[in-house]
Amino acid sequence: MSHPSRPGPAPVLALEDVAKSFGAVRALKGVSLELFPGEVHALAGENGAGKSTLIKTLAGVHRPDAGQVLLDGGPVVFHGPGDARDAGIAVIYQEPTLFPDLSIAENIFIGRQPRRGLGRIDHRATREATAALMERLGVALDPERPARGLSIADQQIVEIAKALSFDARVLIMDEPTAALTGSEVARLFGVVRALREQGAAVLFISHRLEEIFAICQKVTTLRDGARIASEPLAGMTEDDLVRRMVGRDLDELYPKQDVVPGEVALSVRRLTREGVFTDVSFEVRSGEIVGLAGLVGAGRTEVARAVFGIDRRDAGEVEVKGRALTNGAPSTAMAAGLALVPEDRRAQGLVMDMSIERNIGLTGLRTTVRAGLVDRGAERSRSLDWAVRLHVKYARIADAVSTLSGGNQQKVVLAKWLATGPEVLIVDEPTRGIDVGTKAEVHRLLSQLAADGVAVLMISSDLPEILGMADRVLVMHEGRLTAEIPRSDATEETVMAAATGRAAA
Amino acid sequence: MPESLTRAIRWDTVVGALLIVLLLLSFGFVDGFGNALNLSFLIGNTLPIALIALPMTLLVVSGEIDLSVASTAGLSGAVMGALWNQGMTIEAIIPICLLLGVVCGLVNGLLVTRLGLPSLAVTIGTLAAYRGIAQIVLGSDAVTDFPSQYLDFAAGRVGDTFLPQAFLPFLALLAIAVVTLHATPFGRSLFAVGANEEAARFAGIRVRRQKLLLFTVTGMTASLTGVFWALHYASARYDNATGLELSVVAAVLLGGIDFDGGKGTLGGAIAGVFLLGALQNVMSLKDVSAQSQIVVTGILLVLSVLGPRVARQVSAARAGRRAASGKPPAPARAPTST
Amino acid sequence: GGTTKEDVRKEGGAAAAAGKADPDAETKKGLTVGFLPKQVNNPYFTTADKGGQKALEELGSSFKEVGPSSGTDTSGQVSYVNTLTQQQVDAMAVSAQDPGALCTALKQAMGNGIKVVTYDSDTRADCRHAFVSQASAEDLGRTEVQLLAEQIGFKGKIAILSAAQTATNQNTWIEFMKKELEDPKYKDIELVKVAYGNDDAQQSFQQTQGLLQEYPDLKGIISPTTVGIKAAAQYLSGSKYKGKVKLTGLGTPNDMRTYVKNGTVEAFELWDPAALGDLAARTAVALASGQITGREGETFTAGGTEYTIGKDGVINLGKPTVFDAKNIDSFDF
Amino acid sequence: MTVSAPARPPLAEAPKSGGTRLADRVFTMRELAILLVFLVMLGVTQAGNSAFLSEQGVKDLLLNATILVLVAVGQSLVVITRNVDLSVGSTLGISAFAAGTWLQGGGHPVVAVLLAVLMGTGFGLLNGLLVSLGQVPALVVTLGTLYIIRGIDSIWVGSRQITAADLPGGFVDFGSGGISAVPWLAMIALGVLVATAYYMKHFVSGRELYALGSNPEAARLAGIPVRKRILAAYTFCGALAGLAGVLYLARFGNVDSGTGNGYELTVVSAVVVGGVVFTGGSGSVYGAALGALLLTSINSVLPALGVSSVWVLAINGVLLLLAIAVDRIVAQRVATALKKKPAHVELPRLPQKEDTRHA
Ligand SMILES: Nc1ncnc2c1ncn2[C@@H]1O[C@H](COP(=O)(O)OP(=O)(O)OP(=O)(O)O)[C@@H](O)[C@H]1O
Ligand SMILES: Nc1ncnc2c1ncn2[C@@H]1O[C@H](COP(=O)(O)OP(=O)(O)OP(=O)(O)O)[C@@H](O)[C@H]1O
Ligand SMILES: [Mg+2]
Ligand SMILES: [Mg+2]
Repeated sequence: MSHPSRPGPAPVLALEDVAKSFGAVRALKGVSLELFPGEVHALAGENGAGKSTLIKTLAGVHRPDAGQVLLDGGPVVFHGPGDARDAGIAVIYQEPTLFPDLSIAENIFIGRQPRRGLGRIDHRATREATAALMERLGVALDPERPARGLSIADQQIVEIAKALSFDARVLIMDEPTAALTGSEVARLFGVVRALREQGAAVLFISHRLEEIFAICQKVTTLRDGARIASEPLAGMTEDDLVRRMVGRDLDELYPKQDVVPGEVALSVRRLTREGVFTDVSFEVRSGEIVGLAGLVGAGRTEVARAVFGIDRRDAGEVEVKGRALTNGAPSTAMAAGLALVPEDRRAQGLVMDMSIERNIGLTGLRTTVRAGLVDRGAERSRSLDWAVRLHVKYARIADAVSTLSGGNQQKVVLAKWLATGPEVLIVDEPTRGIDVGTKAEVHRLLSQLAADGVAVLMISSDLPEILGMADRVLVMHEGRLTAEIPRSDATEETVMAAATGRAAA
Repeated sequence: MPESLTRAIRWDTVVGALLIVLLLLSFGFVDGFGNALNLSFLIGNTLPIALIALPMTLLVVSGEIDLSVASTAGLSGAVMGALWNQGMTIEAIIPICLLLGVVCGLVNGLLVTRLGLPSLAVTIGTLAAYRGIAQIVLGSDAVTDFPSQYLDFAAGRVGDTFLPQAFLPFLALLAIAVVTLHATPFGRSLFAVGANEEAARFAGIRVRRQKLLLFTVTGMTASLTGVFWALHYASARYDNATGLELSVVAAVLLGGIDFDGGKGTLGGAIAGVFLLGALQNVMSLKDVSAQSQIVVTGILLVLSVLGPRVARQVSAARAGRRAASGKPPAPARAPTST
Repeated sequence: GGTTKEDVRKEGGAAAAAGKADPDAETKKGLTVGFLPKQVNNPYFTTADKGGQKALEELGSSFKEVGPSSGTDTSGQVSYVNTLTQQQVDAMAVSAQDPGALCTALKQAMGNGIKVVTYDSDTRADCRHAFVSQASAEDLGRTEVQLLAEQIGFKGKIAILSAAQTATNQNTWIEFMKKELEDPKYKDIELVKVAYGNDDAQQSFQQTQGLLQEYPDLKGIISPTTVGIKAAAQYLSGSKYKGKVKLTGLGTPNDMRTYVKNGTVEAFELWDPAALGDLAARTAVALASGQITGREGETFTAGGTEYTIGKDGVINLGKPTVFDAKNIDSFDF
Repeated sequence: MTVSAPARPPLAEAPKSGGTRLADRVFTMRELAILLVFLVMLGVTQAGNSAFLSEQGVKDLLLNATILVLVAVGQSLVVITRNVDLSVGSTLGISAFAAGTWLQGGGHPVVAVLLAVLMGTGFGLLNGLLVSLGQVPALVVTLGTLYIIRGIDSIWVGSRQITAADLPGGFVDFGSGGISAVPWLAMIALGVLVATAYYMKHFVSGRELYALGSNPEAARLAGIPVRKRILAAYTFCGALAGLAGVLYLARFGNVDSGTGNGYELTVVSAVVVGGVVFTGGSGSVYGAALGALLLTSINSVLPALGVSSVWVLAINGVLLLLAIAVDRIVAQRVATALKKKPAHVELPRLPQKEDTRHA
């Protein structure tokens, strides 16, 4: 027993002096952690601090190099995720792990479907159980729909539903809210509270500190793979927490600089993509940061894709600095000075098996050229430059991006696009999964870019971020622009009203 | 995985090294291997595979495959024979054949990029279709009476050396292919396309156009190979080069090109081609039966994927041990404040 | 002004045979003769090559066999010609997959002093010294028509199931079959179709089915290929056409025994492949010993029979044997 | 309940209305497309040649398809797991010869069948072990075993062959016999097909094959025994190739060292035409079987229509392309239908934060 002195219930699940290395990278250096029933425990730390690695160790994905995992006080060895699951541990991983070809119901119950005679699957019961879970989460996803094509947020919902379906003793969630908007988060927290009251132990990771304070009782902070502290949250302030994570005081989170907008840089007129969004018109001026808000599935990402030319538009025009863009041609959009930081970094932003250097270099293949050949020197210095500016934490620039932590991967995506020196920058959930320290960094960077005359369109589900950074807020609801709110009038209430269609134009 | 990138690099050097070792051993210990005639035959017979392997490597790196190459070669040979029988001049026929190859490649490419069909399925279809058209075009004819200066070029050697005359143009093509794949923006973007097509599209790479281009070039190279084949063997028949696609695929796989796309080097692919060619030559000289040669080819293929895998596990284990030994003693547990 | 077929024709070809024959020269011993069949592991060629091996042992020379494992791997066959050249055999007996493709390699071999005999399937005449033909193409073609005509009473529709469309020997036989059919005694017989089964059991099967569906009143099928006739017989014996549609052609007694006994097939023919190999071996030795050079009109004795070299260096084995229920049990190949 | 949201329609009901049927259609429509192509083809041929669908004609069609259907069913399982088995042709050949040797020596036919299946199982197991334990690309490994098994087969068989004369008469008769137009062999294939399809839809391990083909990494995280499942798929595929081998022997009454040569491309074509996607996770065994039926029937249709053999290959290729293109277009239609239909059954009116707090 790790704490014979402590009264009260024993920890359900604990880590004792766990160490884990990947090659030369020491992701965990002797970390201990205890999870108690009826308690929501937060895990905080910068990007790359080792949070996900810790979780994967608890879940049996990684085997610790040293130290051990304790279940109900006794040491256990999980040979795979299946063992952890059988021990009553449910995990939501940082990146959604769905089966695109299977229905949502099957995704949730794969391997554990209700059976009827002779071990046959009871499809009807599976469907009904899924519908019940969706009801519990307050989301009306069709259980029979294949998971392919679900938005990141919907994927995350399915992951949550899957974890809930276990009725597990221990629920571990790695940034479950990163892609969710306020209302879904609220709904999720309701469910988590209920679980806690039923005696489950919950481990929760988020880079949104207010969420940690909203539902957690205890927090463990990690820095560079080492545990800094494990303490109750009661009485702590956000600044205390940040100091433990970062080791210093935090810069201002929304360092918005005031600028005088210049001329129109991006002009979108009557853009329509049938069945997805209709009649979307707006302008972004040089020096301006325009926020694009809306609920999950409102169509913001789709608009950005169509503007950039990933998807073909059915009607409407897009102009960058007065130059009309060809329909469905990202390369001409890039040539015109447009850049899009996509929302799904794994699928759209990065080539996971490629090095950091080459991933950043990918957008510059046409510019870092000498005599028709790739100029490797220029490519490397361009990549290094941006990796350093964005504080990407890596061992070698030639390492594959798949070895980076989630937040650092996100930084590589940003680097890749900022390196093109865009005149119009569209960022879709730019700080998803990025720690507070770096978030401030990214915000300052966006602010600086705007001050330098770049027109920025920022899509974000993080309402405070929109409110803190945008000069103007556009709001979408069910595929239409429903409001345009100047910075002075933008509040949580006005934006939410427009986003839910209550103040529909 | 970081290892998978280095794996490709390591494996192609392994194949290259194997090839050199095999050549050295054969020069030393296999009667009849080292003489100019045998070497010229070895190279000459391997050239068609090597030629097609060039664009095939690029195609596979970009995540696609073309199984119709042998049929395209056969078709271009058949058309060459038929037009020759019609009395056209050979100088006019060859460009027509190359053009035909372009069309064949274009058809594959359009079906894959416009309709979004899997290239494996499409090219299995065109494999049959092109061969069938060849059969319609030339029927049971075997055309053999091509002009001797062309035949001599395709079968002849440079002076008294072992180098076939056709080898020099091949080297030029090889150089072009290597530079294209490994040093131009186009080639570099192919790796991205193969590994993650969507991310490549988001990075402004014209995926469909690139693939179309690759299929077209593959078609053209295949028809060039068909022309070379007909001249080299002085025989144009509709079934020329049947089954060549499997040899190309096997050799390219052996060279460490990953069929999931995004990995591999041209050097490895070509080393793979010549390793298989040389091995078969040596085995024949050593009176190893055709059946046993098949087994050896198979074992080599299996080893080519298991080998790097085992090597990786060994090196990972070693790295793990290194990391473990370099670790400071576990720190005393930090006191928990609660 | 490029090069056309016409220009090439004017250049003319070169003759292969050179030197002078000495019919009385002693038969050399200790020679090595390499056999290169179209495909190793093919029962027909194995029987033939065994015949060659036996003859060579008798003559005090040695035998070796190399060859590709696929019957369509022309480039493989070319490299085996090269292999034999490298191994400096004294003579080689080749059954060519392609009349033209092997020429360069064979000429290289002849240039290195190796005698080249083709058997079963020829190359161009200038690429070898002599060709040992299994039977005269004319005999084969005509007798097959005669066999079938008798079985169907000189009346009704017939079809041919051949191998590949490019198979040279098949095509020659089919030409002679057509010539034979021009004879007025066949005026009631109509050749409706030539189908190609590509020497593949399944395809030959389906081609046979197709013939019967297209011509429900078909009376007979000639299949001048051992694979084709076997597949057609197997299909017929399992269908309602058994015994009603007559089948003949070229087959081996072992393959066809069941079908002759169960009444699917009345009679078919074939030369003795072992005898073919035997003659090829003896011709190769005679060439290597300088008894012949491959010129028309030269004669030599092999296994007690005297053979005369015909036009273009062709040597004929003799007439094929007809197999039927009465005699089939006395053959085993 | 934490939340009450009266504005929303009852969820349990919603899927049954539109969703179930739509999702089912996604899977059945692709097969329907192939079936349609197939029926049209038969219709046209029948119109051109009335003997085509006679009793003998139907029997021939079914017999021709049997062997390919069996191998394609096995192959589709492997392809669904995002792998491929190129060695099926070699396995078929060697199993057929093994069974033939046994029968030739006077063995019992039932034992011969078991022997062939066992042999196929063995080679399937070998492939499965190499692929799943080594975690190496299936394409390369099975191309390797294709050569290895083929080589072993040729060395073992040499120039020997087994002909109908060497086999018990009953065995050969069984190969072409049946109840009126339905051959015994086709019944065996149908039995295997239906059982496999039922298993794939209604058993957990069957669904897990789809899951791990759809996303191998997620399958691992979900605790699915990935290696075991892949091993099982390969073993089953090998076993069916073995069974197909012995049926081949019964059907054609003839095996030699070349039997099954080049069969892998035919099988792969059948599976692909049948709508089983090469990137794994989708498709059905019924589709694969239909693909096999379509492919073999093309070879019967053309001769029956009197099309010259010269044209057969080209038409074959074009039809193959047509079949995949039609399938693709249907699939795209379905995808568009899916996209038009939002993921959310109905966008819920989201309750205010206060509503959720009271939980
Ligand atoms: N598979 C891997 N191979 C190599 N290095 C890895 C691997 N997984 C994680 N790492 C490294 O381990 C360290 C910890 O990563 P981890 O994913 O646990 O961070 P994190 O705290 O979850 O960060 P984030 O908040 O960005 O998700 C990082 O330096 C990362 O690069
Ligand atoms: N690739 C896709 N294929 C099919 N449907 C999609 C795809 N991407 C998004 N959708 C669906 O389209 C609708 C609009 O999604 P979109 O991602 O544009 O919304 P959003 O406002 O950006 O929300 P989010 O916060 O999820 O990014 C959603 O219902 C989503 O499920
Ligand atoms: Mg993480
Ligand atoms: Mg979005």
